[in-house]
Amino acid sequence: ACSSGQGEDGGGGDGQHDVAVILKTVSSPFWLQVAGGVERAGQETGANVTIQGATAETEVQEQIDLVRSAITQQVDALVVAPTQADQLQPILDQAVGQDIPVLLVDTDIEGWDGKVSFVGTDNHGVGVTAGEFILEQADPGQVAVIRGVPGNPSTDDRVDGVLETLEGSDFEVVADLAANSDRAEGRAVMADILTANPDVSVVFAANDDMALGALEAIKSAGLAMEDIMVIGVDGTSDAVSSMTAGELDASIAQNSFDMGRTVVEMTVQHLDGEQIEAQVDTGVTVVTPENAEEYGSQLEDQEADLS
Amino acid sequence: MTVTTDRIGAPPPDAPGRGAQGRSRGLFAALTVVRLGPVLLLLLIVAVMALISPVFLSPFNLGNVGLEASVVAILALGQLLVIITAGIDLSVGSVIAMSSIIAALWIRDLDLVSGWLVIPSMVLVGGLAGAINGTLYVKGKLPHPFLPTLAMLMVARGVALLVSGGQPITGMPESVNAIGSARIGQMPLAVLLVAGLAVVVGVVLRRITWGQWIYAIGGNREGARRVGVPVNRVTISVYVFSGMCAGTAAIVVSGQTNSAYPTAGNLMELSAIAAVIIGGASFFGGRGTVIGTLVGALILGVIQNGLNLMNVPSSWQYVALGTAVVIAVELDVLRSRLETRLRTVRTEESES
Amino acid sequence: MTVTTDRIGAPPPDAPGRGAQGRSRGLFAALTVVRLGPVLLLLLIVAVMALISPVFLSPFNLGNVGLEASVVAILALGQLLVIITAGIDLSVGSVIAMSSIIAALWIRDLDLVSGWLVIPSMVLVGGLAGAINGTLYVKGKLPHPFLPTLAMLMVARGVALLVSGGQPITGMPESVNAIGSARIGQMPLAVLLVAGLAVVVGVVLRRITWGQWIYAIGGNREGARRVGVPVNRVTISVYVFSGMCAGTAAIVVSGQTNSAYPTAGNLMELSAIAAVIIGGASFFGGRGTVIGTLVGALILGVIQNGLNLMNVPSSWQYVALGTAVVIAVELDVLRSRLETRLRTVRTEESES
Amino acid sequence: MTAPIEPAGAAGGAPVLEIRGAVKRFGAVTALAGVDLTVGHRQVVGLLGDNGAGKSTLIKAITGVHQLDEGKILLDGREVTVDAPTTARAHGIEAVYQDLALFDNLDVVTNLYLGHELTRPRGLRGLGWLDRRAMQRDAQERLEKLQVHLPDLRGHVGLMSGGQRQAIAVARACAFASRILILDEPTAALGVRETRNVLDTVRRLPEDHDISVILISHNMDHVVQVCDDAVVMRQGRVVGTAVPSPETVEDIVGMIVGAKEGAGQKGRSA
Amino acid sequence: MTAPIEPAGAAGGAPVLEIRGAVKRFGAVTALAGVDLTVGHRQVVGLLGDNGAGKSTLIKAITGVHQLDEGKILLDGREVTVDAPTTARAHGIEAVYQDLALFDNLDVVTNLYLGHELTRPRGLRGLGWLDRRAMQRDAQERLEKLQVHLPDLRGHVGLMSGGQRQAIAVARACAFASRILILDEPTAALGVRETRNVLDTVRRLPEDHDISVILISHNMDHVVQVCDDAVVMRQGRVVGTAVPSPETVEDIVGMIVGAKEGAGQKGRSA
Ligand SMILES: Nc1ncnc2c1ncn2[C@@H]1O[C@H](COP(=O)(O)OP(=O)(O)OP(=O)(O)O)[C@@H](O)[C@H]1O
Ligand SMILES: Nc1ncnc2c1ncn2[C@@H]1O[C@H](COP(=O)(O)OP(=O)(O)OP(=O)(O)O)[C@@H](O)[C@H]1O
Ligand SMILES: [Mg+2]
Ligand SMILES: [Mg+2]
Repeated sequence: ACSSGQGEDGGGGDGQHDVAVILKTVSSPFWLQVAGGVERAGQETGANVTIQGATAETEVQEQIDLVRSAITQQVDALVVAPTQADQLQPILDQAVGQDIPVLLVDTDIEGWDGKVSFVGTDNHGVGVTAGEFILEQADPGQVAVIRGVPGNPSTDDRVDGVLETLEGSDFEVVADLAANSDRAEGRAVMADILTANPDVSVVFAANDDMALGALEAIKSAGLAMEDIMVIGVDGTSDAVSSMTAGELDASIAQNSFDMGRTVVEMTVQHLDGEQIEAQVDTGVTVVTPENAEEYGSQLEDQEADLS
Repeated sequence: MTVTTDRIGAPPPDAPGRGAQGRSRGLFAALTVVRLGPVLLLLLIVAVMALISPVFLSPFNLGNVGLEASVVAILALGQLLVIITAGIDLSVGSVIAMSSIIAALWIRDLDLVSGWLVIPSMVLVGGLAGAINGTLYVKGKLPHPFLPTLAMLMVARGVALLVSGGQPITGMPESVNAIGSARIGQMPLAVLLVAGLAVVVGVVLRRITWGQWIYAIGGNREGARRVGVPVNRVTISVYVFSGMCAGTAAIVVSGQTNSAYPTAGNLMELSAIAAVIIGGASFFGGRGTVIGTLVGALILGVIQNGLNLMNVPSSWQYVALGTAVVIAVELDVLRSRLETRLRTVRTEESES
Repeated sequence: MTVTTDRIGAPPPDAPGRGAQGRSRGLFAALTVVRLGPVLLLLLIVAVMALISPVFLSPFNLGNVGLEASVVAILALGQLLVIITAGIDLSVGSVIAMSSIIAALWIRDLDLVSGWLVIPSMVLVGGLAGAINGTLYVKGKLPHPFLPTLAMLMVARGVALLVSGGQPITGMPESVNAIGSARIGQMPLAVLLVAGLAVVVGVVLRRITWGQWIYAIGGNREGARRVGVPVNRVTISVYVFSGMCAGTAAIVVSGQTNSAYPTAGNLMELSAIAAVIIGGASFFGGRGTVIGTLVGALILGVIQNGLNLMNVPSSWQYVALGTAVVIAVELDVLRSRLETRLRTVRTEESES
Repeated sequence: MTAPIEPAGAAGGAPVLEIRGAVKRFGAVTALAGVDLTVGHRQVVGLLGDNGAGKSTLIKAITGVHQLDEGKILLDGREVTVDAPTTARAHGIEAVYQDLALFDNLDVVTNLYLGHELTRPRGLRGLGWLDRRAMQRDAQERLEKLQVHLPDLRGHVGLMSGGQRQAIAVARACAFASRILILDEPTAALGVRETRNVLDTVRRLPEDHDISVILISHNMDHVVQVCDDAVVMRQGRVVGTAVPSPETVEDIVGMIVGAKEGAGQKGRSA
Repeated sequence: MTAPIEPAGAAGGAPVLEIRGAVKRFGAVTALAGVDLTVGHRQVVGLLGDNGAGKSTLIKAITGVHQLDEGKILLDGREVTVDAPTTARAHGIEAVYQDLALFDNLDVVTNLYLGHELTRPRGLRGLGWLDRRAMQRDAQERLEKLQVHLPDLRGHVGLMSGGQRQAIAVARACAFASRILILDEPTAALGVRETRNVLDTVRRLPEDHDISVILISHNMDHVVQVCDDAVVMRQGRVVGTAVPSPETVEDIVGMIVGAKEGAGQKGRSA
């Protein structure tokens, strides 16, 4: 695939590769990290990278439209983080049909062989990691889990991973509620959980925002931070500072920066005719108060500035 | 003196004023252009987009625009009828999810060979949801359809999540996929579907008694009751129709994605309502046209597509889309004022 | 024969009917209870919740309910004024995000010691957004406030994302956190804030000329213009006030989460509007009360809290919340019919 | 309520419409406190009374807009339940309401035919194709009879003058009544000539189309000109009846304002 | 428009209000095609004409509801621009509109005082505390003068009878006019007694409160009873003036319906 030459964004003419990166959204810390990695790789490889995302993680239709307009612009390659795996497949098939190679990042479309490669960690694995962390670090007791937007596969998979890992253990899941990935709702839901189950000792939230909200609820209920273990996901800088302050107990980070960087590097390699792997697991990092400072310092310069 | 329809001071319809013939003809032309109404607005926006992005006018991209606007357009056509009766239907977005999921499950679990049955099923489920909306509002004597349709927004989403277990259902019959993605030449099938639906709605509104009743109810609900319009039945019917449109939109969405998923259609109700209002309908009922509604949906689609083509980042997209909507409607306000002005001037001309 | 206010056939206000004294007294009592109106409804729902969940009535949980309902209640009080003028303000949810982010940034970047300045800043930014809404609608002569406020919904969210770079800003001044989470006894400060705001809105609506004008505009906009009400100014003022309420809600949200984040307030406008409508206001304007609105917000809060206490899974929550809203409003419809019925019966009694 | 009230308007032909003991309460207001009324075949009955006497409420009960709390409605001697305007219309009753019930967003022709649309094929009600041309033609004729100036039959009624609006409402009711025509102050906003035409029409209708008319009016001249019988209400009750003529006008006015009370007179209650 | 039109209503005192060459077009409809009108000090001028003649449009131009396309408005000989109802009110002009402009969702007292609220402290307009008690007392008095029966002063106006509503609108305008009172068919829905009271009020107002009155009416009796001068409009033009008296009624009606044309007569145009 080569550029059509009619694009006005000047990519094709000077022999650069036009790579369109379409993330789920670019309005949350996690995706900004991915975007940071993408940008870095863009600078390093000299590819002409555009980053876009839907207005929210649930807007499948918007993402489809974005892919479609990338096809219209005849980009050289597409990197997509599918909001809903199966829903993106038809439009991605169209891209492949137009000889535009597609690489997936963060979320795989299982069983789809149109893709060149998939780079990421599966969210279920994140949940399993969190579950194992709980089994290791916490004293058996009552567990509460807080989901994201109901029906959002990423956050649901994380929670399911936790629930499966804890099954049959001494931990009893007493509350399983959704807080729409929102910090204030995380607080409200946690407040209600504490009322109904005052003995809850472990809280898993499907992202850091909700975990931080839950912390506020615990604080304002007058409970001691040490008595309740709170775990989030994503390893955002807010989560890191909270851990440094001794509040949050852990955040499972998906190495988002690496994800973004790796996928673009591989895309460029592919466009240059090199052989690349069909799947790369960028792994997870369990961030805890012990390694928080170190992890946090590398975050600083990784984030994209898209405005 | 028993003249009934003498237009006071107006010229005989055939003679365009006697005095300043030339100027009058210019006026006439200007008036004709201005009277294109919302279409004029759309042409303007398209022109701007074409200037900004060279690929915009490529047939393939125009097909894209049509495809992207089609879901909103279908919903908006249903919403139009509802809004003409001074109502609102907030549930359409969730109903897309519910009807596609239920139909998909039904087809899958019954292992029906004839997959096209999924099409009427979606429409049917949508219509059922609409019937519940309408009945709750009318028979339940709720003060405003906001309440039952907001409740349906929640319930339908809940049902979609429940029956699907939160999981998407992948694999749609060929027929559905064709509606969602196939093109005849560069013309997407979905656009033809919208066109067909628009013609039906247009005919009902303009040529059939039922449609006239819809306008009458929006203009004066109590009055309609007094002259014997079956107000309750007509009101329920528009919600049923809006639900059926949501079911139809579900077909397109499922076809575009080859699947049914429980978060489909999220917030689509806002776009649909916006399209109808941008198209000149009034929330207070009694006003609104099919052409306006289609233009409203296309304006949203064209702006969105243009922003995507220009790779505008999503936070800027919010700002740009919001601003563009206001500018577009503001232009239409100016246009219609100009129309009144031109008409008055023309009357004046022809009098002197 | 120049009696002006003789209530035809009505009893003198002091004597509760002469005939069947006992029955009449019973009627009187029933009427008094039924007239509690929306409050009666709330009491009913609270009773049901208390039966289902033993912890529901604990003071701490009631504090939670208050805290959770407070954001919606604040938005709803602003929305109430807008809806009384037959308008709508869709932007409040996004304005929460924009005003909290801008204020937080301003305070952080100017490195101001006196952190409490963030409080007026948020209110100010919210008021500004409202002023833009109102001015666009009134001066821009847009056909309906749906359009400018929908545009603001998008623009404010975009601005929040842009200026924050998508990142939350953690760490709020003590004063803000106090408003969001502190309690006096079990009574959250935020609830007191709501109470204060409610009193202000109530006084304005019932006791001040300006408030009467708001009702007048909703009842008959053109009529209000004719009798010399400054319609434009009053209309703009309600949007400014609604924006300021969004700014105030931003304080509570920021205090609750000790942060400002660009996705805050998402979809809150729907809850706020729902609270107002559940509380008996009319989308067609001219009707609505503060008590009703507070009850509306509390009904939503209580149901949500109850579902959480019972650990109802989220898909069921959608279904349950939707159903509960319809049942609640349906009950109110029945209640108000009963009220009319009782009053008629009482008139009848007193005549015989 | 025990005072003897003579049946009003018993003269002129068999009764087409009878109301017996009609009571209607709106919360604390009793708009009708036991009204009896009889309208004979081909009769024009004037319904008179002060503002707030209950005239409009009574006719709204007849047309099914309101439901009576107590009392009966008899058509041709048979008791009927008029629970909705459609029922009344099915019985051949049409009305011009005081608040007109026009559709401001629709044009004149549509307003005239709403609920009685001419369609092709004729039978189909809601689903038929509108036969606009036929309606337009017919509308033109009817309006010419009333001699109303309308700027444009396709103009929206919302922009018309007060009299133009009223004329449209009157033309509409006159066109479709087949048994009873009810006119609630039909000439209040009409000009001199239009009023004359409407009164002419009312006078001719009973003979020409075999229908009865109830006319509410505050104008004694009009009542004397067209009514066979006058029924006077006050505060929800019938306080008297009279055959209107230049001689009885004085008496009737007396009954209306309460200075003098007629046949079924009764003191003020409450 | 070149036909000689004599200034109407030039009698009785110095002119308070003069309209010169008023033209108002609504799209293709010309509602006013060059109207001149003069209202003298303490004069009651009757504005007559067929339905759709342009009467309401003319008075709406005076009260600032509509803006004239051409023509001038002079108050006490000085040209003024009345670009909004507030301006007219500031000049002491109050009106009862044909469509009343009441607030159905508000009670009687509020309707009476809207835009003229009594507040404490008095000066503050929008921000003052409503002095409900004072308004209630005052309202009671005013309504008693018109002798209207209202079921409850705290009842919503939307539920009142047609005549009750009109009486409220009339009471309102009469209370606040300080220079010119405009009444557009103020007695159309009123009962016999209420009409008498309104006409009495109109007759007394000029002397008692030093104001002028424009009265639109289709009722010749009323015009003869209270008007000093009558101006007849037809199709957007003034077609004649006359001093109304039992003798001239015939002529005036002739001008209205077009059978006979008066002073400033002119053939039908286009
Ligand atoms: N829907 C309603 N709710 C409450 N009160 C009502 C309602 N309709 C009418 N009323 C009251 O009932 C009484 C009778 O009203 P109605 O309209 O029948 O009078 P009317 O005789 O037609 O008077 P008018 O000559 O002024 O038209 C009035 O006092 C009126 O305020
Ligand atoms: N806003 C408007 N838009 C268009 N046409 C209008 C408008 N207002 C009035 N007209 C037209 O202007 C003409 C004059 O109307 P106007 O209301 O002044 O009549 P009028 O003399 O008051 O009649 P009536 O005695 O019936 O009240 C009518 O033909 C009417 O249809
Ligand atoms: Mg009446
Ligand atoms: Mg008029």
